[in-house]
Formats: sequence, structure tokens, C-alpha cells
Amino acid sequence: MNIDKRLIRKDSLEKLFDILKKNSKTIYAPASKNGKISFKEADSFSGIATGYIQTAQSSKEVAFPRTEMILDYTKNKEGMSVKGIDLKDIPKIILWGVRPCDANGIGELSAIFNWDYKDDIYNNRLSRVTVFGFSCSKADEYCFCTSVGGNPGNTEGSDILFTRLGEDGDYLAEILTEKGSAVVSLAPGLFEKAGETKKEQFLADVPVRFKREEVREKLDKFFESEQWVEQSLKCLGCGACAYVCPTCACFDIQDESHGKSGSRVRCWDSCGFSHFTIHTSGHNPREVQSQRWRQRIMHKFSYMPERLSVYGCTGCGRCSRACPADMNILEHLISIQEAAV
Amino acid sequence: MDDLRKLAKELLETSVVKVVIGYEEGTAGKTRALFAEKPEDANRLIFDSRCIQNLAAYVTKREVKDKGRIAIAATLPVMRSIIQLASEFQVTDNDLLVLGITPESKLVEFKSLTEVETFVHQYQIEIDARNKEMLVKLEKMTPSERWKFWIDELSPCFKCYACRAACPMCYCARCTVDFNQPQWIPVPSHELGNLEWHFMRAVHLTGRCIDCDACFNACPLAIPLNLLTKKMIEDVKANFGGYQPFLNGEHLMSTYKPDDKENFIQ
Amino acid sequence: MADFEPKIVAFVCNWCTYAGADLTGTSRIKYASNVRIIRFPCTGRIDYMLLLKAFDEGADGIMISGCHPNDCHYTSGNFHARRRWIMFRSLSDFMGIDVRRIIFSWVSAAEGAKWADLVNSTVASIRELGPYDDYKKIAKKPVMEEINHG
Amino acid sequence: MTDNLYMPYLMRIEKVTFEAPGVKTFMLKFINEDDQNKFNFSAGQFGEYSVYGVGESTFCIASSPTRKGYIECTFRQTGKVTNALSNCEEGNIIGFRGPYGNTFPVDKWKGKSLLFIAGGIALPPMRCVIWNALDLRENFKDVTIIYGARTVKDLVYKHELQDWERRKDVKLITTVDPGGESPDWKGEIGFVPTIVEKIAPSSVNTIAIVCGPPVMIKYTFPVLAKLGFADENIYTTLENRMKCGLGKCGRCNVGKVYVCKDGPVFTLAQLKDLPDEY
Amino acid sequence: MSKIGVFVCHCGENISATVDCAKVAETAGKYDGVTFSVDYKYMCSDPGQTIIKNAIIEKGLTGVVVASCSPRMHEPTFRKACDEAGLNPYMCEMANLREHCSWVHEKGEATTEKAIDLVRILVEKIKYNQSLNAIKVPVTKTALVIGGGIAGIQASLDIANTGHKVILIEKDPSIGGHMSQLSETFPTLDCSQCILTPRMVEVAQHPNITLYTYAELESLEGFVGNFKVKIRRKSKSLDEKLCTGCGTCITKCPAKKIPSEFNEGLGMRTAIYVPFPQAVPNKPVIDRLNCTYYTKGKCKVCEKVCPTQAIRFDQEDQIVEAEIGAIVLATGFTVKQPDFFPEYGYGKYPDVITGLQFERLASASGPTLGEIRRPSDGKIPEKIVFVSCAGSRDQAKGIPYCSKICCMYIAKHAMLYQHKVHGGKSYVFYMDIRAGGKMYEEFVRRAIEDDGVNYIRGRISKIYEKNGKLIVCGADTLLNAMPVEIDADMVVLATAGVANEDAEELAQKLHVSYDSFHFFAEAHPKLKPVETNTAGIFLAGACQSPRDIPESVSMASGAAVKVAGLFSQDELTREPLIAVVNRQAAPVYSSCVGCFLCVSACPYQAIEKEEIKNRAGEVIKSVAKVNPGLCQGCGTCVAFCRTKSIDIQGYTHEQVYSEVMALLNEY
Repeated sequence: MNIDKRLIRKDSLEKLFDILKKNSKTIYAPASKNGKISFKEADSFSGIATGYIQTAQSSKEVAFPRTEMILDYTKNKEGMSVKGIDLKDIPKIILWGVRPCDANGIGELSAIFNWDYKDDIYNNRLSRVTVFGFSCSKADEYCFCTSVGGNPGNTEGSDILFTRLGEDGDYLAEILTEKGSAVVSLAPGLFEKAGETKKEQFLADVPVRFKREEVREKLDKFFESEQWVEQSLKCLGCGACAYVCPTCACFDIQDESHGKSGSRVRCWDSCGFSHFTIHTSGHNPREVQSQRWRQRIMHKFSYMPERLSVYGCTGCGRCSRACPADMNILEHLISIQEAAV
Repeated sequence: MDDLRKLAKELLETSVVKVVIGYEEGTAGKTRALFAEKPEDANRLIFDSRCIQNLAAYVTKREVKDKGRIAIAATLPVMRSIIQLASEFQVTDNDLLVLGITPESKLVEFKSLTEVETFVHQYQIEIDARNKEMLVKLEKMTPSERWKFWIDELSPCFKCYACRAACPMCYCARCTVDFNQPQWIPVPSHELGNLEWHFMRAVHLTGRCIDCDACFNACPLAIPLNLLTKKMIEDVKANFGGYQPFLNGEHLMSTYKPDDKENFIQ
Repeated sequence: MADFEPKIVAFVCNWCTYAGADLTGTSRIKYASNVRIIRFPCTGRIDYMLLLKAFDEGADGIMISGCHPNDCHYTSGNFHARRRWIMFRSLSDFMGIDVRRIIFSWVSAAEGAKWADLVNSTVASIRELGPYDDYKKIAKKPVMEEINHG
Repeated sequence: MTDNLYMPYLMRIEKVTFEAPGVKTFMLKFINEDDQNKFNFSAGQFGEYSVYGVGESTFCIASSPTRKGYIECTFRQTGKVTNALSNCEEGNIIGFRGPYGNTFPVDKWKGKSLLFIAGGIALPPMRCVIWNALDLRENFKDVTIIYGARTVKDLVYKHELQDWERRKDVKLITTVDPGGESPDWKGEIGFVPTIVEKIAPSSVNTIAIVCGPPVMIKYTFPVLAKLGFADENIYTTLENRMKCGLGKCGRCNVGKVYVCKDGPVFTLAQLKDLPDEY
Repeated sequence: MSKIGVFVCHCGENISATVDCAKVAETAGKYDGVTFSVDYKYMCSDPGQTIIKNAIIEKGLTGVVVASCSPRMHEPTFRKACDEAGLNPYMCEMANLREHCSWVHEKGEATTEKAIDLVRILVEKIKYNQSLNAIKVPVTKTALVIGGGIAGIQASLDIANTGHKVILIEKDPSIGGHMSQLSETFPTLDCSQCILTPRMVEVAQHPNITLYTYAELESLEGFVGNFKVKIRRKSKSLDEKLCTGCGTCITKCPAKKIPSEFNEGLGMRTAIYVPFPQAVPNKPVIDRLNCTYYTKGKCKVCEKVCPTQAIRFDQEDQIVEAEIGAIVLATGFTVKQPDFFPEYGYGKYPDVITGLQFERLASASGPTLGEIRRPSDGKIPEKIVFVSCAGSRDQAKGIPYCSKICCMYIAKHAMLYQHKVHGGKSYVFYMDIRAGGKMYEEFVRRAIEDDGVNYIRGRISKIYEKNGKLIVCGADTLLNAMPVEIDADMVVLATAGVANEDAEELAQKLHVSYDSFHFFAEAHPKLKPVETNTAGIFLAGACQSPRDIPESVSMASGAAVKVAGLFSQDELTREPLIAVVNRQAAPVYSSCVGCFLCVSACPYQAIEKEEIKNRAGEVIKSVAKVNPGLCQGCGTCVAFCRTKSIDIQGYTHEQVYSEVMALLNEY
């Protein structure tokens, strides 16, 4: 559908929020805790964080929670009764304040959950989410969306994309999907006709630092490179990068039992952990951190494009911000692109 | 920190050590670990108040160890960590050379860990005022208020284990959470799993934590989990007398005094 | 709360308190039946994680008991245990775990009567406190409220 | 809940067979009739077996697709789940997800000779395809099985080994590591690669299927190469750590390959393209 | 695959009176893994045990839970039964339905509920039990006796007479200890040396006894049945083989003014000396601190005069190593040197002396050849005061306990004085007279009634000198604290018996526990008075607390029997319920990270470092290892191990965890 552009007055945004609330919509929006911004269920417009460049955590949890129930079981006389999670129970959510890179990431994440088997739990969760994207008017040295096919006003993945027209200006709303227009229909009055507005001038400037296609080509011959060791020497082997990443999907399956009954849950895991691939025999295919770091980069920039025909990075820069050892993925990608092989 | 660079360069040129661990400029005004292996790398070494990451976390890391003898630019907390590590047989004089950086940011080259020990013992481990205040505030709460506080504070934790990875004392090859027969600590991140993970962590660091805040600084979600270890430090002091890491391994929690407090025992 | 019967687990050492409880029996001293004893070689063996697990699984109260200082069958197991308890207790309290529900005690093989009194007083006080819902609530819930709902 | 990928079939343990120290075989039947009828698999595929309250563990289906109505699995006690499994008894109910992964291209092998080489607990993944082949015996020329274990005790499927022994149309060579033999041991003594070299089976129009511990595989490939086997005609299975079996959880990812999807069956030619992370 | 049998015992009416045993058995029968369950009147009876044995055999049980009385009562019984039926005894657990349930609760639902829970706990536990085999350790049948006083002598002789080897070490140049210093002994007044010296000679000549005098324990390693000791033989500067004990050297030694320890400083000895004429061995040693040659560098008179050239000035201490199966500690006690009584003026006034010094004065072999003469001027005291409880039973002096022997020896002293000094006046200040013991009370009575010793109940406040007399000020509490003043010629203080200076150090060398007064602690105050908490180390005599000769001797014989009992077997079997540090295949080897916190936690020093080496012999990692001989199975290390790498047989992580789970969840 051709994009329907509307204008929202700066003070109407709050009205929109209240109307949605009145229509008993569940809204997840960025909220600040201990100075870190992450998505929480929002009760009031005033509680929504603003002025942030990027949330500490990505929004992937709405479709791929850190821990989610797969099934419940109870042992009984007859033997066993097992009940899977009821997908109908999954709530409808409006995800408010998503950055274009995150919205873009939803596609990449979906690829993992659908490239072969279709993961209905994931898909059902996602199908119940309406994404309110907010373009970026600011960026920092961690951002590199433009190097991986995105941009600060990217509409990909959003149902509605809001772009603020200048400091303290009104908002341009691009209604991109059915889900989007459905929301508009709840508050038609707030969405005025937009004139010929160019959003580009109001977007943050994110210089292109490398070409992901070039990196991908490099990686084909880069597996044995010394650089992996150099780059990962300061890596502490935690999972911060993976857990904040909008496209990381590694998970674990765990049982939690209480006597006769219990449940099986799916929870996040990270290829950065030393025990991720270890066999019970003690043999570990990826024994040292450099191999695990290599896996992370290769998977995102070589394996995924090859097998899932999408890249696994949206340039949100979270992993670098979150890294306790300040491993800057942008630097490393650039040095890979520039490396001679 | 020219003398640090100079010294590092020497050590590498004369290959007294294979690698010098220090700090270099990082992203966005942050500093980060530098592993200088070539004399010229030493020029990237810096030192200033921003250098807070506890580099001792690297000296037990296999890839780093494999390089050979290490020299490490060590601030007071780092030196404390190293002494504690040595007392737990994780490092020896053969493994590393300590380039001490005093609280007055003077460079001191130590001949041996024994010298380092003597040095660190000049300073007491003191909780900073802000956190002390926080501790008092929490102690004033009712238990159920504290319970709510922690359930809420820990709820963002998604178990990335950055706190563990950044902590020099968390060098165990198999952490209790990786032990699954039985599964003492639930693997997933949920209220119980988070509570018990952080509880366990605090217990394991009792009498070993030297209050470097590495765990807190590493946490991508800024969870005040260092309050737990700080509380333990305060109570260890109160109950067993102030403590310091000792090379001879006088470990507070694996020793006892016949007259330890027992007013809570019926 | 009248009909609330507390579930109480007792972790005791084999040489003093377990024997003490035996003596309670041989002396036919009656006491409340809410407590279940789990036997350990020594209080030194009792892993703090067990206490948390007991709460996870729905215990309303916990008793831990061993030999009096200097009477440990293994000379110092109870001393080590005591030092651990001190820190365990303060950490638990600091994290808001209700330490009134954890009763520490020394009961020697000769103190059959003391054991009976201790159990009775413990049961009474736990009954007073009611079921330990705080812990039960988080324990039997495999996922976060946040986002997961369903 | 069929749209829940992670929802296992409920299986009843019909029969437990003690194979070797720490090794057991379960015969499993579907509790639900039409699960049974819908269920299909081919040689080489694997599944996720779960003890409720403990967790899931990955291993192959050891029975032949030609034998309907049940599946069998053979496992060794190594970790949390396999320990729990071996505490299960006949009549207990466990979970099973699958089948997953690719298969041995048995049809492609029509008219060829088959050489099976297995070591220790790695016979199970092979057993499936062996029976598959034997049940369609007329489709193949010679069938040779070389199977070795550390000691006589450690040989699994002892009863079937006897069957194969007796069959005229199968050439079975069993061997145990030096020192592993028992007084009445009639088979070969020596490591599998050595025995293969000794027997020197012809590579002419022959497919070699090799399963076993990494060391064994490592030393067997060169021998086969010497015997003239082309990399394309040497098959093996990889046993990486897996959780989902669906190509999502990320564990079994080796290079561009997801072992749980593109594997577990690989030709040596394919293996040579993979980075050494298995 | 667990096939568990549950056997519920009625114990006659003892359990079934309040617990519905049938219901317990029925419910247990339904649990996963339970293939057989039954209740019966008396499980411990023969038919009861037969039920168990048959079930094991017929049902092929892999585990047995007996729900009856306390395991402390019948665990051995039922484990034996399982063993006889071919089931590993450690696959048997007991649920305590009697002491912990039926006897302490009223009849009713709740009680039966509890019984069921108690059974379920163990059903779940036993699923994780492992077959264990008792640990066997060999026994070295040689005993080490430390201390050559009467207790040590008695113990040595008793052990030696059972045909086992004994090594007896004594730190002084001669054995004999305090008893050899005594004049007569109460209550019989027979001569101490007359009864002791034959024993001393017997020791020296006994074929099974190796005697090292002037020797001390250097170090101890190992565990019961397998100790390794190092003994330091201090240099006597003498070749004992050559020395004939002629004594020429002693008579010629120029350094003659050395206070004699044997005579408690009341007499003098030479630098090369034997402590006393009847010493065993009767060969001199050179006291290097006082020898002119060693202090001034020249002299060597003894060397010149020695007819056999036995003197060895350059002789060095010698370390003897020995393998030992058991140890008897008989290091005795010392008397408090009463210089901490300024108020009694000891040290200030030469005529204020200790009881032990009085023994020497009264002894025929003493400095005054048995005549009671006061040290200052050798005059025979006409008035003498004995002060009991000089330090003992005195919190202020830090000695709350009673030294036990004083009351008796004071009576003896007073008596001896009265016998030797006719017309002399003797006074005894006492708090209570403690004369428990055969003929003891009668003995004290004799002193008072026949020999006219004046007993005054009360403490003395001070002693001071006034024109040649010692003024003893006290109060007679029986005459409502009427002040008493006695102008005595001599005062004898019955000073407290205390532990040796080096007792604590020795205890730590041996890993035996000791009380706050540094007396060695017995394993149990009543039932194990001669055992220590360290297996294989026993106590005899006053090193455990002050005691008199008959007590010391009987205690020594007791310890000897314990040693003989230990030596009566070739192997010791021990419960295999000990800690184990996990081992895995390469490349892991063990999950232990080698922080060795467990080492300081272990009460038995049972945890050692093991270095894991690769083929090239390089150390890959060092990990903890539990010495099964030393480990007593307390499990303290288990609770410490952060990586959960140590586990303890019989109480493993899996076992205790499943117990808690079973207890709090429905199964």
C-alpha cells in the first residue's frame, strides 16, 4: 500500500496514548530504571522515557521473552498430562517508541524462527504486536545502522513510524500497515493531513562506516585469521552482547519441576558462554573465547545471509554499549573489512 | 603515565614478560583493557581516573595465561584481587609482575607478590559513602520492604553473567549455576532464578570480595548488585574483624573462631 | 489462620541433635508433628542452598541444629557451620528473606526435652507468622510477569 | 497443540534392554494412536527424548523405519537427562520430539555394496540403517559390518550381533581393543582402523558408513582413502550438542551448517568443507 | 532402574499404637520405583529380617527402606541383613518412625501423615544411593608412648606385655617423672622410689620397648594405624654405647653450682649429670647451657677423665623416624610456680616453698637426706604452715578447677613433718578437704587425730617476715572468720597442678583437642575417657587433668588395652561415608579449580593437593584430593566447595536435594 502520511501535533501524542489506554490497549514503552532505558508496560504517558538514543535492551522480548513457558506437565494415575502454552492467552501489545534499527531487527529475528520450521509461539507473539517506530533525531558513535542497510528513518518493521519534525516540533506519522491504520481509526481526529513534509532533514546523521557485503565476502576467507584472537582477548565471555541484541536468538530449554508437576521453559542463552557447546564428554567444539567471538560475527555476517538470506545485525550498537570490556563491534567489523587476506 | 609506558616497553623489549595488561582509550570516553605484546603497543597505555575495570579478571583467563608471563598495571583494587587470587593458588610470582599504581597514581614496580601484599595492607577496604547510605537505608526497611526492593531491582536481570565475567574472583571453571545434578540454581531468568543466582553469588564472594565494583560496572542494566557484596563486607568486618586479602590464605569463611557470635542460636 | 499447619523442615546433625530427638522419643515427650527431620553427618555438611530450596518447595519454617560448640563429633564442623550461618542469616535478612522462619539451635544428645520445647515453640511462632507466601509466590512461577503474561 | 514445535509426543517405555555398562535400549510406543499413525521417519534421523521435570536429550532413532509401530533408542548414561532416563522403568512415560535431521540416502545406494564401520556406543545410529538395509537386502550387494568396542562388555546389541553373525548375507567382523578381550573371545583384537586396514574391504561400488568416537573416525578415514574410497562415498554422523533440533537454538551451528538440520548425516566430502568445530 | 522395597515395622505396639502402619506401607507401595512394600510386627526379629532378605532375592530389590526405630539403634542390623541377602548394605536406609514419630505424637491422621513423609524422603533418597564398600586400612603394630612418668611407664609395659612393640620417649634424661621425686606416697606411706624404680628398670630391659630419653616428638603425619613420626633425640654429648655410667666425669665436673631440677632447686648438680642416682638410663648428659666448654669454649675435663672416651662434644641432635599404629599421650603436668603469689612471698622468702620442694626435703634421697630443714639457714622448723588451694579453685588466679591431689599430699606432708620433727607444730589452711578414695579420708583423719595436725578452714590473706619468722595471716571461717596469725618458720604452698608449657603446641602437632587450660581433651567425658577425638591417639595420666598415682596407672592400663585392641586386627575397616573430589576424563580432569579453601575447612587435614600431569609430565592443573584414611566424613568441605566438586558418600548433593524435594512435594 502506498504510505499514508499524517501529522500529529506535539501535544496530541499524549492524547493518542490516553485514547489507546481507554481502548484498554496494553502499551509497552521505554521507561528508565537506574538510568537504563528498557521497555516496560506503561500506565501513563509521563512515565515514557524520552531523549534517549537507544534503549539498553532491545524490544525483542515482546516476541521472544527471556524466559517463556513451553508446556506444563503433571504426573497422575494414568501417567502424564501435558499442556502446551495456550497461544490464545498471549496478549495484544502496542510497542511504543521503537527505534528503526530495532523495528528492522524484528525481520531478522523472524527469519531465524521461520527459515525452516515455523515457530508458532514466536509468530503468535509477534502477530499480536503493533510497532510504533520513532525515527532517530540523534545518534552516537555506537550507531551504524547505515552501514548495515538501515537508516535513522527506516520504516522497515514498523506499523507506524513517527518522526519528530525538529526539536520540540510536531510529528510526522507514516502509517505503514493494516495494524497501523487500525490504530489510527481509534483516534482519527489526532491524525491530521500532512503537507509535503520531508522527514530526512530532521533525521540524525549516521555516516556509513563499512559495507556489510564486503565484510561478508572477507569473512569467507577470514576463518583462520589471527584477528579473532586479538579482537577477543579482552572479551570476558559474558552474554551481555547477545542478550541486548535485537537479532540474537540462541536459547536453552530447561525443565523446572516441583514433585509431580512442573513446566518446560525456553530461555535465552548465548554463543559467548563457554558451556554453550560443551558435550557431556567434556569435549568442547568452541573451546576458547576467540572461537566463540568468531562464531558470533560469522553467524551474523556470513552464515545468516547465506542460509537465511538476511544479515543478523541492525547497527543499533547495543552490544558495544553493553560490553563490560568495551569491545566495539563497529571497530572490529571495520578492521575485518580492511584486513588484508 | 610516561613512566608506565617506559617500563612496559622495557619489559617487552627485554621480554621479561610476554604481555603487559593495562588500559587504553576506548569508545565514547571510556577506557578499556590493552594487551601490549609488542614494545610499540606500550605507547597506547594510559592511566587516569576513568580506568576502573578490574584487570585482574584477565590473569586467570586461559587465552591470556597461554601467552606467558604477564605484567599488569594494577590499581589498588586490582592488587587486592591479585593477592586474593594468589591466596587461592590461581596466580604466582612466576605468572605475573605487578606494576602498581598507587591511589596517588604513582607507579610502583613490585618485585614480588609479598611486596604487593605489604602495600595493599596499608589501606583498609572501605565502603564509599553513597553506598553506605544506601545500605543504611535498606537496613532501616522492614524485611518485606527489602524483599520487594530486591525482587524489583533484580527483575531486569536476564542472567547475562556479565557480573560473573567481570569479577576476578569468579574464575571457577564450572560455576555453581552450571552444575545441574542437582540443579541448585534455576537456569532461566525469572524472579526465583535471579534471586537465588545473586544470593549464591554474594555468598561465594563473602570474605573474598575486595569491593572493586567490577560486577556493578559490568551490569548492562545497572542493577545495584554490588550492594549485596558490600553488605557482606560490612558484616564480615562487624562479625569477624575487618579483613584484607592475605597471601597465606587466611580465608575468613573457611576458618572460624571459637568465640564467633552466636546470640541468634537457641 | 487457625487451621494453618506449618510445614517445617529440620536439618540436624547425626551425633547430637538427631540423637537428642531420639531421646525425646525414648523419654516419650510429646511434641507437635509439623517437623520433618533430615539427617546429616554434621552441621558442617548443611549447604545453605538447601535452606533456599526448602523455601522454594514450600517450607514455612526451617530448623537447623547440631552439637554445642566444642562438642562436635568432628571437632569443628559446627564452628564452621556457625560462621556460615552468621553470614547466611545477615544476607538473607538483607535480601528480605524472613529470618524469623529459620531457627538455629544447639541440641545435644542429652537434651531431649529441649528438642521438644524447641519444636513446639518453633511451630507456634511459625503458625503465628502464617504461610511463607512471599517465597512460594516467586518459587512456583516459571516465567516473569513482565511481557510473558500468558 | 500440534502447532507447538516443542511439544513432545508422549511415549510409553515398552521394553528396557541392558546393552552394556551404562548403556540401555528403550522400546517406545506412542500413547496416542494417531500420533503413531502419522509418525514417519527415515534412517539416520534423531529426536529429543525428555524426562519430564529433568529435561531433553538428543540421540538418534536406533530402530529401522521399516519396523512400524514403535521406535527404539539406545543411550549411555553421561549427563543429567540420560541418568534420569536410565532410572526409568518399563511402563514409565517419557517425551519424544522428532524425527529431526537428514537421513542416510538409502535409496541412492541401491545396487551398491555397503560397508558399516562402528565403534562403541556409535553402533545405534548405524543400527537403524543396517536393519533398514537388511530389511531391503535384495537392493544391495555385499553388506559388511565392522564393529569394535573397548572391551567385550562394551559391545552393544549382543543379541543382534549374533543374528548378523548367523546370516549368510552379512559379513560381520567384531573387534575389541587389545586387553579388552575375554577368555572366550572369538572376534578380532585391535583398534577399528587397524582391523579395517587388515580386512581391506573393496571400495569398488561400495559405500562406507562410519560412526564412532572422534578418534576412531579420525584414524579410519585415511585408511578408507587408502582403500580407494572417494570422499563422496564415505558417510558419517555428527553428534553436536543440540537443544531444539529445529535449527534455531544455535548450538549445533558449525560453519554454515546446522547439524540438526543439514545433518547429522554427512559425507566426508561435506565434512572437509566445514570448519573444525564439531 | 530402582526397585525399592519398603518395610514398615509395628515394633510391637510401639509404632502401630499411633501410626497406621498398613496405610504407610500401602501409600509407599504406590511411589515411583517402589516395587514391594509390607508392614510387619517386628522387622528386627528373625522372621522380620527373613521377609526383607526374601524380598531382596525374589523381587531383585535395588534398595531397602526400613521404617522402624532410630537408625542409631538398628541400622547395622538391617544393613547386615541386606548384605546377607546380597544387597550392598549401603543400599539400605531407615526411616525413624518410632523415636521421631510414634513415641512423640498422639494417635491420628497427622502422625500417620508424618510417618508417610518420613518414608517418602528415604524412598527418594535411596534412588541416588550407591553401593559402597567399607574402607580397609592396614595397622602398624607399634605404639608410641610420649612421656616416661608412671603413666607412660605403665602404658608401655602393659602394651609391651601384649607382645607389641613400643617406643617410649621422655624429654628428660631419665624416666620416672614426678613420682620419682616423691618421698612417700599416700595413703600407705610406702616409699615412692622403692615401688617405682623396679618398673623403670623393667622398661629399660623389656625386649619390646625401645626407650629414647632426652627425646621429644618432632612431627606427626598420617592417621590411625598408619602414623609416621619424627622423634628428635637431643644430643647428650655422649656415646652411650661406650659410657659405663661410672660417674667419674660427674665428680670431676667443675661446674657444680647448677640448681637441680630433680631437687626442685633445693640442691645442686653438675653440668654433666644424671638427674638422680636411680636414673634410668643411668648415664649422664651434658647440660650445654651450663657447661663451661659450651659457654666459655674451654674445659673438656670430663673428656679427659672419661675412661672410655665416651664424651662427644660435637654430637648433634638426631632425628629418628618411625612408623606407628597408635599413640599414648602421657606427658603429665607441672606445678604452678607460685611466683604469681606476691602476697605469699614465694621467691621473696626462701622458706616459702612448694609441695614438690617439700617432697624433696622429706625424701631420703633429697638434699637434706630426709631431714626437714628450711632452705634459708638449714634450721629445723618448729612451726610449719601448709596452704592448700594455692591457686586452685581460684577464679582470680584463672584456675577454677580443683587440682585434686593437694588435699591428700598436704595431709601426708603434715604427717611426715610430725613424724620427723617431734614437738613441731603444723597447721593446714584449707577450703574443703577432698579425700575421696580408698583409705583417703581415714588417712586425713589420722593426720588430724593421731598426729595432731591443726586444720584451719580458711584462706590466708598474706605472708610477711617479721624478725626471722614468717607471719601467716588468715581467717578461720569456722570460728566466724576470726582472724588468725601464725608466726611460722616455714610455709608450704600446695600450688595448682597445671598443663605443661608445651601442651598446646604438642596437641596441635597431634591434632588432638584440648581444653581452655591446655589439658588434653578426652573424646567423651564419661564413656571415652582415654580416647581423644583423633582416632588412634589415647590419653594416660595427668596430661588430661591432675590426678594421683593409682588413677594415672589405671588410666594408663585402660589406654594400653585400647591400643592392644587396635593391634589385635591386621586391618581397620572404616565406614566409606567419606568425601570425594570428582574426577573426569580429559580435557576436564576435575571441575575442581584448586582454590583449596576446603583445605583450611577440613578438621582433619584430610585434603591434599594432587597435580594432574599430561603425558609430557607437565602439571596441567592441581586439584584437591581427599585422603580416605584421614577423612572422617563430616562433609564440611562439601558445603564450602563453590564448584560443587566435592561430594560425600551417603549424603551426596543428589541425595539430600531429593530428600528436600520429596519432603515438600507430593509424589
